[in-house]
Amino acid sequence: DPSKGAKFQEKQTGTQVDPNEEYVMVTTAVNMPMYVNHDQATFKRWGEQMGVKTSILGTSEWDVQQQIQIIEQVIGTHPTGLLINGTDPSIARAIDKAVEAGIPTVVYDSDIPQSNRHAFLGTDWYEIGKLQGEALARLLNGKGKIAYMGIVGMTNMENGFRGLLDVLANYPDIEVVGKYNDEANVEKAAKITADLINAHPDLAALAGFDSNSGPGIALSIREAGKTGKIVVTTVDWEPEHLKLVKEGGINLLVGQKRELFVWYGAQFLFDMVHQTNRISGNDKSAGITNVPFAVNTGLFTITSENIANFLP
Amino acid sequence: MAAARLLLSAISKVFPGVKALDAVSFDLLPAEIHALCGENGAGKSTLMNILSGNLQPDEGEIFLHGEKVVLANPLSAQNQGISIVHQEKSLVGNLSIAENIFTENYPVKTGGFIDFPELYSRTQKLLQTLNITSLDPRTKVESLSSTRQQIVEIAKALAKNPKILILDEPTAAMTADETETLFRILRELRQKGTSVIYISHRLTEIFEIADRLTVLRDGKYQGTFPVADMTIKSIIRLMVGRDLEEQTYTSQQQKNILLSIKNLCGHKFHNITFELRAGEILALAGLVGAGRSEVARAIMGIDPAEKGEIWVQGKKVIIRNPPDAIRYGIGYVPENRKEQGIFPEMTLADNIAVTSLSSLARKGFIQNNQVFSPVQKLVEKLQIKTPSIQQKMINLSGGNQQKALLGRWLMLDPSVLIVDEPTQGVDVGAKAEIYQLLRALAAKGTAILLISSELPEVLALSDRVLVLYNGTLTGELSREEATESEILHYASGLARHSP
Amino acid sequence: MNTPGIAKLLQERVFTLSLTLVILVGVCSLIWPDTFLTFSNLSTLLLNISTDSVVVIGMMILLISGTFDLSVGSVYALSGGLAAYLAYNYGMFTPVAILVGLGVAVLIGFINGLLITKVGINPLIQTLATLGIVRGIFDLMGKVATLPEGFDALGTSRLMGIQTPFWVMISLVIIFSILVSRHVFFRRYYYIGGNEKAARLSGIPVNRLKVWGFMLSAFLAGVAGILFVSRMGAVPDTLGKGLELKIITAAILGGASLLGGQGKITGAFLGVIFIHLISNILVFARVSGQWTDIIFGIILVLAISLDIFLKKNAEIRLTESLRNIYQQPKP
Amino acid sequence: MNTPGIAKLLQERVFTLSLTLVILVGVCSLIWPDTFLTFSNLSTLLLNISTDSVVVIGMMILLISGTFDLSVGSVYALSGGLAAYLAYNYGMFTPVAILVGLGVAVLIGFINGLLITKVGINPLIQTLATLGIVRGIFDLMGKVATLPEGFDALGTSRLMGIQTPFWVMISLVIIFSILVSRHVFFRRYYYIGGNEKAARLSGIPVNRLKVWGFMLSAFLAGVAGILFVSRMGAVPDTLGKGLELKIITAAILGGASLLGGQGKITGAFLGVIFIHLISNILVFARVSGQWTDIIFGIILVLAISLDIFLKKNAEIRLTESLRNIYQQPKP
Ligand SMILES: Nc1ncnc2c1ncn2[C@@H]1O[C@H](COP(=O)(O)OP(=O)(O)OP(=O)(O)O)[C@@H](O)[C@H]1O
Ligand SMILES: Nc1ncnc2c1ncn2[C@@H]1O[C@H](COP(=O)(O)OP(=O)(O)OP(=O)(O)O)[C@@H](O)[C@H]1O
Ligand SMILES: [Mg+2]
Ligand SMILES: [Mg+2]
Repeated sequence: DPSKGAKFQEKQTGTQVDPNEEYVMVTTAVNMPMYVNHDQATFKRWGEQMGVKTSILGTSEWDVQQQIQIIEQVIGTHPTGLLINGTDPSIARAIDKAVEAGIPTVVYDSDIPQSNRHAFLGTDWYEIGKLQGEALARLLNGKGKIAYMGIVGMTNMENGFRGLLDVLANYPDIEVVGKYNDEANVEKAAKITADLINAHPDLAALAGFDSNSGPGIALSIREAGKTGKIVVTTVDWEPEHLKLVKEGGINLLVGQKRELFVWYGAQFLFDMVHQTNRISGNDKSAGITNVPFAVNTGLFTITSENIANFLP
Repeated sequence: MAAARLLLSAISKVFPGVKALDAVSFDLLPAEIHALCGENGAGKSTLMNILSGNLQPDEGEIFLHGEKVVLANPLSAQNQGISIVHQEKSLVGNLSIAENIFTENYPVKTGGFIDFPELYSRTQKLLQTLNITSLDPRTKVESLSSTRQQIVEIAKALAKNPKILILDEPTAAMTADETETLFRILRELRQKGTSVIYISHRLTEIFEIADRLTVLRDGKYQGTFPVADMTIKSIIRLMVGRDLEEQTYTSQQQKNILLSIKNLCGHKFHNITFELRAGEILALAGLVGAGRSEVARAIMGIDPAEKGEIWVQGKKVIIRNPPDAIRYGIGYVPENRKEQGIFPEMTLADNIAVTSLSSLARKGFIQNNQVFSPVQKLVEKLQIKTPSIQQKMINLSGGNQQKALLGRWLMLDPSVLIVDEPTQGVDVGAKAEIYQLLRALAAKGTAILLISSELPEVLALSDRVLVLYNGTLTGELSREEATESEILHYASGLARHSP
Repeated sequence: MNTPGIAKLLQERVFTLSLTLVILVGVCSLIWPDTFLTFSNLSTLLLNISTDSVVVIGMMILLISGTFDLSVGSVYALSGGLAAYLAYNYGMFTPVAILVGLGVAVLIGFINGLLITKVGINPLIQTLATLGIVRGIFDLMGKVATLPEGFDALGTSRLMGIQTPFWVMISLVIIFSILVSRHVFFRRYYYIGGNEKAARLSGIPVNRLKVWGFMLSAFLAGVAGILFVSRMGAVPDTLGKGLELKIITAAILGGASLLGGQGKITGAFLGVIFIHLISNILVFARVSGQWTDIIFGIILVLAISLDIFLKKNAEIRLTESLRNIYQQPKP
Repeated sequence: MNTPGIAKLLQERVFTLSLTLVILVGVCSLIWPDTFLTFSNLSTLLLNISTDSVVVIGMMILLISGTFDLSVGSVYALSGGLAAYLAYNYGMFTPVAILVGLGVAVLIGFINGLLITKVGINPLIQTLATLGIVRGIFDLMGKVATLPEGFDALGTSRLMGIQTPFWVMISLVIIFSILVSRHVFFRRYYYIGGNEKAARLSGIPVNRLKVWGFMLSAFLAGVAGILFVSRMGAVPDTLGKGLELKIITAAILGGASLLGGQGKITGAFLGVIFIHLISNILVFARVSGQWTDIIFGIILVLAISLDIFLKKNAEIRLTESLRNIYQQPKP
């Protein structure tokens, strides 16, 4: 029965926890280290601390259609709450189905504004691009040839690209030679970088937008003996990225505070279920969601100056 | 009598729906050529497949030199000195002649590298013994004619220096010349002590080459006899269980011209001109490779002609592809059954119905029973031996497959039928039936263009004979004029002569 | 005794696969008695397979004729994306936008077919190139996040509690399984796959039929893409990525062969169900993300081995029972 | 006149592909005289094709024998990842770690081969399942960001200014193109691919050779994976994803056929070069973003059409010159 998922209506305010409460994270590309080491690790840690069950569902490929199907299928199994990775605007309908079924549903990472999700926590990819653009302009003193790469065609990435280009548009001496699709593949990123270095011996900088862009870019720059001569900015802060910053292969990393949006996202679900903060006598019938509507967890940058704090 | 080199005792083999062999025994002496006879589907190939390790018998035992052996796979049969030329082609087109012949026993240098010079010189020698000197051992097999390919198959078997050599219809695609060479080699082998099992539907060959013969009928052993004690008639009686009727010839030729070819030129033929009348059986004779099949392919629009005209029933037509030809009422039974003819994994019914799907269908839809009843009738009429019309084509014996191909066109009833080597691999009984069928078709008014390398067949069937040499017509003979020597004379490209 | 009958049945992939599916569903409904075999779960599952099932029909026909199409995923995306784009950005009347989307799909199929049959480009290379080209065009096109109402209805309206895509799928599967098994036009694809040369000599217009096959496959991919887009009310960026391999796998599971000449539409449909059912079960079993692929792969191999085992056994039993029949003394 | 000689040559994929490549390089070095035909561009191009070229050798052998392996990308990842993992986390002596990595690859190939030949699972399904399973295992394994020194050297040391992976590739390509064209063991794969039934009847141990083929293919994928990891100095998570399709495409470009019996190692190598060269040129031509895929696809189709055109022309000329020879009066 659908009301089972809507326990939060009957539950008394307080922290009395039922160990059978199950919180489910539905994502995609489930094996991506960034997701495993930050999102999934945090989610599990949260579950253990709260004494509730956590499950993680998703395919290993980046497959939005499959994510939609998993959301639709998991609704029928009546989880206590759903924590959904906002991979693509088109998952909105599936989210709405979950909300309709009375399941507290929180979106993390990227927002799905068209949906009726209860809450969103995450960052704005446009900002990620802007931060990289500003750093590049600074490091290049406003002039030089730049190329950038990521997963071409993906909404997140395209937003990031836009942020980058909007900043660079202010610097007439910066020439953007192209946008490249590395398909989140190191070999591809390395190949593109090598070709770029040969086609443009005066290439000044590269910007990367997926986890694998940075390592691939750094590899080819190193092999061309141009480490330090070409400026590299990119995203994520896996051990590999940190090592490269330390060695000088990468100048700047833009990081998301993934731990924060997952932890608090899960906590939001919990708080909805347990009515931790009640606004009215009956929030449900008053049409009130008693957690924040949207939270921007913010970004941070890693450079050679603060790298020491991130290394073990 | 010497002790048997090989003894098969009470071998049985069942396939789904068919008892292919029923307690068959067989013995082979050293240095003899032993013919194996039987109708299509009698179980000859099955028996040889068991002997060459390709199939396992359900019952029965095999003794070599008096010792019981188990031939678990082709390799173990080879190791026992048994080597076979299968009825089905077993060559790889993309490899050279030399590599096809020596696949299992390449001459190698240290480290397993192929000694190509040695490979080619061995091949050259082997081909020489087979009277073929014009072929480069490096030639890819796919560029050879089917006759030449057959010779390569035989060379492949000989290359292993077998003690027992099995030839399953080696001459089906051969003409007199090659057959003669083959027989010479077989005699030499016999001299050297090799035993040969020889399967052929050309019974005259058996009298020419074999010492003894064994007959199978419906998978059952009918006896073994010295050839000297037998006649063609007596063999047929054993094979078929009755005597065959003598066939008589009457021309059914009518006046009206159904097909007229004018100055047709193609890749391998030039200025071909002839007319084909209703009810006529016109033979296109010639040596293998003369380009007869090419002419047929051009008429069918498979490889459209470069120049020339085709007239059907008095109208000039352009034929770009086989559907065009079929629309104009022309049908074609191709020469290479396995490659161009059958759909091996489909049922017999499907194989027969293929040309007449649209006419069998009602509003485009086809019910099985719509197909089954006419097919069933045809299968009975053609006496195709099969447990069911839903049997897979590949499981039919070669001769029965050939009958099914003819049946495919009988269903459609075209006004012109081109048959290219229509009795390849067909047994005497069935051959007679096919002749009867072709004559009956002619009697109905169908015009038949017969391409055949078997001169007796040409002489038995045709009202008129055209002879092709190297792509050009060199002679036209009426039924009365046509004799084997006359046809051969034109076919070898000699100038016209007055008899 | 009826052994030969059952044994013969067991040789049919469609039958063994159904058997395997029934066993799977049976076991699962014992494990999750409250949630698995419910209307809700089954209807969701059927809704989820609807797009794949539509695409697999065309692929099966191509596979029967001995070829395949790697560009279905891109065509699926472009058709759906384009129709939505036209309806949204240019306010084009929904049916027209859909027709344009489908027309483009058919055109792509036509180009594929033409280059493969007339120029003679290898189908793998050709359809792979098309995959890239069409995906590139899709990526260039602006994405749509809201659809006009009429468009929406196509994917979201319900009949007897189940959404339209399911009904479209079920109709197409039934129609095409009848057509492919009974209609002359489609029967010819079996001949082409069985022996292309012989088919040509028997008067079957092989090239023309192949071109039609590619057009049909692209058309059905387009239909599926439009259905999915209208169901989601938005166009995902990665729409249809990787679809080709999933579809070909389903078809081969369902009895097709890369060599051609084999397979049935119902088999392909069961293949799709099989793949989706396993992932559905993995959701129920809460197999955690990282284990999904491993467990899926193992189940796949086990299921196919079971299938082969059933078949082989059937063959042996069939031969044996026939042998017994023969060995009975005849009257 | 030498027309038949040239015409015959033009029928060889290896020759036409080389010709196409030479034309491409020639044109490009005219357009970008300063940057294109430089040591730096060529040597990095060759370095970047090294892993693909090693993998394609095994795939080509499988394709010649009439089958293929979709799991190479995962095996590539697992081999490289495992060797690095063992060397880093357990301080295993580098050569031993590498041997273990390769051993696991060979084992996977063995299992693939066994299930395909003995149980009779369709190679597409089996190797797709393996792809998933092996990828899953790779993903479960911890990733390594730093390699021990010796391990590093394998991929980064240089000889005559070019890094080791290039030399490994070039040696393997030469060795295997000699082996495949001259060695008894490998020549038999052509026979199997050309006519499997006949190969069996000729006593060629078809199954055993196929199993060896899968083992070899997995082994070479492992070698390539280890080379890349040591070159990179780390194990990226998407290592080898999508590799299988790229490799099969390269092999088919290089003259292989999914039906088997055709192809040469040099052809496969040229196929890999071709694919990488085109993307190299696209970067020089400043084709970027979504256009890359589109232009790449179009060039692919054009190049293959050119190749087919050259071949057909050659056939016609061949036939004509033969006819002339025949029509000369014989002495
Ligand atoms: N693999 C098989 N499966 C089922 N039936 C088979 C199989 N092989 C042969 N048969 C059947 O066994 C019988 C004997 O076939 P076989 O090929 O031995 O005949 P044959 O004497 O060689 O005939 P032909 O002269 O036409 O070559 C035939 O009825 C055939 O249909
Ligand atoms: N690999 C091949 N591809 C296409 N056609 C082939 C191939 N091999 C043989 N052929 C054709 O098949 C025909 C059979 O060869 P053959 O030498 O018997 O010529 P033919 O003129 O048809 O002979 P026949 O006079 O016996 O009909 C040849 O004409 C040849 O062109
Ligand atoms: Mg036979
Ligand atoms: Mg001929």
